[in-house]
Amino acid sequence: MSNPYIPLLTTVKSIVSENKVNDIKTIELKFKKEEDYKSFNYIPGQFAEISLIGKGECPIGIASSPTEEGSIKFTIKKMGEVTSGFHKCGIGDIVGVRGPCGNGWPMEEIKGKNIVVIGGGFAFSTLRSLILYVLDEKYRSDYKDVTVIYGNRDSSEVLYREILEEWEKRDDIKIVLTIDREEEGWTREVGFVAAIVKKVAPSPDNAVAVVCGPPIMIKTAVAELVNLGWKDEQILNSLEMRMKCGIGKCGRCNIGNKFVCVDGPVFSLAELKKLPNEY
Amino acid sequence: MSDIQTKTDQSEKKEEWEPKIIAFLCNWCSYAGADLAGVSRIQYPANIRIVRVPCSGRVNPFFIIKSLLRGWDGVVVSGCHPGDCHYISGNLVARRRFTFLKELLNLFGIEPDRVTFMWSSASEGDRFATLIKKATNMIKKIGPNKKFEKTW
Amino acid sequence: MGEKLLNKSDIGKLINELGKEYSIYAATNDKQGNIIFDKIEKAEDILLDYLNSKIPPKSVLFPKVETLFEYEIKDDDIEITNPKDLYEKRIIFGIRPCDAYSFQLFENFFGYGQFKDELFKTKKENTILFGIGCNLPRQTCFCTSVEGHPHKKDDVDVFLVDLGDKYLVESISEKGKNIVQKLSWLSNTTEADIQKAKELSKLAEESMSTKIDIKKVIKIFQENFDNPIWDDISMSCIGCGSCTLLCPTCHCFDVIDENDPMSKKGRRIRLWDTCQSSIYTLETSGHNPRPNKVQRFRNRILHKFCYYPTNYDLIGCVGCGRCINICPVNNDLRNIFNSILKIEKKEEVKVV
Amino acid sequence: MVIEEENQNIEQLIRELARKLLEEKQVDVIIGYAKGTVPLSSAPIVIDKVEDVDKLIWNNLCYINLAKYLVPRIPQFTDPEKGDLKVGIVSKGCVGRALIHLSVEQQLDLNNIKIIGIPCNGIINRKKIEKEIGEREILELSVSGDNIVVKGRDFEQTLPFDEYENELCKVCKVKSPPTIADICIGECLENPVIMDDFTDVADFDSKTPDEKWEYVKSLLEPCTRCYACREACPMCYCNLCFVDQNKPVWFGKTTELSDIIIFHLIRALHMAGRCVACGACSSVCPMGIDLTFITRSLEKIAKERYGFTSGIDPKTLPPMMAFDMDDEQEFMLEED
Repeated sequence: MSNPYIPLLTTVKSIVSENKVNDIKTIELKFKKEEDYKSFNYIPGQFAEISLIGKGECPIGIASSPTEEGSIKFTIKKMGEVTSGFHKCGIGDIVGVRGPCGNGWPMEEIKGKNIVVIGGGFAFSTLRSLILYVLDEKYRSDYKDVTVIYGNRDSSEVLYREILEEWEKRDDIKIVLTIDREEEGWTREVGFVAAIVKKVAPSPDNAVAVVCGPPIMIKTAVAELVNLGWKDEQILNSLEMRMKCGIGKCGRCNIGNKFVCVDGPVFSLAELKKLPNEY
Repeated sequence: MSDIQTKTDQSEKKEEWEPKIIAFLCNWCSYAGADLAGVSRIQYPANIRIVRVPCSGRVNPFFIIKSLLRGWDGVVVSGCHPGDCHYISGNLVARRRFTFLKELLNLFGIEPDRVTFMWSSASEGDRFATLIKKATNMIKKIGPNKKFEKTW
Repeated sequence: MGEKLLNKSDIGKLINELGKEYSIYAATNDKQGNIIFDKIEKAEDILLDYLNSKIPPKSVLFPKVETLFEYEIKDDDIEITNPKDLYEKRIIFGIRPCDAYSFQLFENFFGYGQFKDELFKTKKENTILFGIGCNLPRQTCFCTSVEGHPHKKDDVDVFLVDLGDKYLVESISEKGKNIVQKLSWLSNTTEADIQKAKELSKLAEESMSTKIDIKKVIKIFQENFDNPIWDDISMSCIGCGSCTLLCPTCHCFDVIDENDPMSKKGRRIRLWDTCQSSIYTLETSGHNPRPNKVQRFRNRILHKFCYYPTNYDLIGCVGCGRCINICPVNNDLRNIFNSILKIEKKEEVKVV
Repeated sequence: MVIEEENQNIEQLIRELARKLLEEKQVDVIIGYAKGTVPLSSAPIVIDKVEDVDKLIWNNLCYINLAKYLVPRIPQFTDPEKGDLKVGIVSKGCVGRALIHLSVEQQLDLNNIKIIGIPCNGIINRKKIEKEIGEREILELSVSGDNIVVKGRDFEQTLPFDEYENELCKVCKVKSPPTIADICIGECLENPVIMDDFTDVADFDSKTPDEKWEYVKSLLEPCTRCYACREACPMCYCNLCFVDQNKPVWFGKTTELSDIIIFHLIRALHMAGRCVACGACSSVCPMGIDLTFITRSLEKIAKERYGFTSGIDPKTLPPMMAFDMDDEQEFMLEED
């Protein structure tokens, strides 16, 4: 019998603090057994149930891309009992991982298209995974132009600075950074993500929009896209829901007859419109 | 906490059982009183582990019940004498709370002597030692706290 | 001929014999006199003439608190082990057909999709169900409306019919046949007994006082998610969740870690949870997709009568009537059906 | 007067007053009790039309404390245009007490409420009847004279009302709601003086700790942690109950005995000096757990120590909201 609730064991390889207030950290995990890593096949947009044995378990989006070999990364904000526990972790500590869970971004279906990435706050983690995947040499030719619109509350909250800088050097990706309020020394855009979407006005031709962020940002940004002539099928959202098991058994993450943990977290706007407004 | 407990667990088998008591002492009076007892070299039982709190009014009954649940054999809460509270009325509020807690522990059949409330000021090092001795003896008389043990 | 006869006086003998190989779970009284399914030590403790148990027999295979795995934290490693009681051989004796059907729903749900709940599956595989037909369904029962029957045999391994002073024993599944074969001392049946069982089955069906057109109800539920009627029918609900905890088909659970304060051991457990509680869906960020009672109430009803039929083509209710009996504010499911059925009539009038 | 007649009179009183209030537009809605669909129940109902007045009933199964529908946790009597609605509430003594106590804790505004006072004549102990009848189905329950008549498929049993009344109702001293000027109609008590000797809990008090522990253990063992007691309690209006808190996790959520007992202990602690002794928690418990001993003891402590009875006077602060330099402190450890 294979018990689906038993996690694979990993150890913490590195810890990076991502912001000034130090409540978001990216931890890198290395599987204890090589065969576990081999069996952990994921695509961008999926999540995993990571646990501190003795504290509990929580679902976190996978921030690393399958193209970054050897380990997996999670970006964790300090919120409750478990996430605070992760913030206390040191290198070498044991972390349990179950997954990958969920459907992830439809990487096959969006081949040959322009990709507009719209992200807000620290929900950017699975988008990081997506962008890294698309920019990787192996897959770059499968996808066309990439536009990234990434909003934050203030400049100190911008995640993955190093990698963002690297991307900016490339000419096949356009990066638009924005913060909510003006700040000294900030030379990029200022305003809410929805306003910037309107300003940038990405073209809906042969394109998909990938949206992930807080519920209010999703709502406003998606409305802007629809105004720009985007079709419901072209807009992909990654949703949040409270989860316990991550494998569609514990029942709490249902939106109508769909479970976010197995049928989602990625839903197109067209799919969402068919579901009750309970997310 | 668990380290301390495992250690005492081991000694339990060899020697006479010694209770483990957690003491919540208010910063302004009782903690200073305990300090004075120490500085004046007044002997008092080594069974207590002290948690310093700003005021006895800070002691949520949850602390006391959770301690019992976690296997502590006794709980002591000590604050300033009525009228001496650094925050004027913290200990008076606490007193009402403890009244009900004590009555309810009694109602549920949890030995009321396990939970002790006392007043002790910063200058009463000997009183502190005497009362702790008394509390420890009371708890020794009741025996180990087994009521909340789960099966493992 | 698979049928045999069991005298009521021989129940003790049967239980003792089966008890050698299996742990017997059956309806019995708890300390407050409620009827629950629990492990039986003495055959005398078994209740067979009960209306239905307070806590459904799901508690045997999906207990209120179930260990998912046990762990021990060591210096630089963590040892994880499977729960101990997985392969315990169980017999659930005297289960009602509706509750037996609920196991079918559980298997369906827990075995669905890419990830399967092997814990439940393993336990179920090692369990034999001895069902007893209901000769006198309660007023609140409505199993015939949800594709069930007071004498439904499909979901049990061995089926008993109470013929007064004896039981007609019929083995249904392979597992059941094997076990009945071993009980060689059971006496043979006569045609009259079988005939009587059939009559009882028919009588029981006729005595069902509630009949609901469930197909129609499902259709209306599917179309009326936003109907203001939900506000009315959920008005009196106080959100306690007894209906879900005592429902034989409710399977939602919470997962927590529990540590032994005295050692480095612990276990990850799952507990019954209820969708009627506001924290059930409360996210860490503070966002709650179902913040109000109405939404939670609707979720419970629709989960059984809309989402379940859509996903698995099965009705997520077995018609046991526990929620009707238990509801502290008497928010009767039958009334909900009635008021729901009324909406359509109004709309039809409008169309005309 | 016999119970049956009293019931009829009370029912008539409720309907008359409700009709008057609705006709004179003194209230927008009225919360009351309606007949239940299963024999041992009654259903809370909200009416806003004069025609519906006859749906309101009174019998000895109206065990829900209707004040629950007015606590902030379940906000429902507001209208997008009118704002807060005026609510008439059918009040037996304990409903009135709950409303008054909630106003002391500033959880509701009594000015939006009309208390329809009725002289409650006791609630039947459902669990005791179920136990008595056992595994036979009850099809009908009625009160005839001073007896409860239980009918089933092939039996009829007459039980004396006195014996099958809730323990709390037997000793209840506040059958009608205390009067508050301007908002009460119907039968209310003017300045009630509560005399209670608590003889019913004396027996329990004399037990040893171990006996009490055993009693509590066997009483609470069936608890499934459904929290029906909490949800039915008008005083439980916290947005997040202590058992649901997870920062930190205070107490376990399992159904192991120690966790169950701790839940009930802390809930009792939170009810201290606030419980209005309505008995709703015991009546709604699906597992038939009778929490009367907690309710009564809480009343006793508040009364004997601080002379306080909850929900009588909207101007007196409950013991846990106040303090006094001269409070008794005999439980404090002192030197010999």
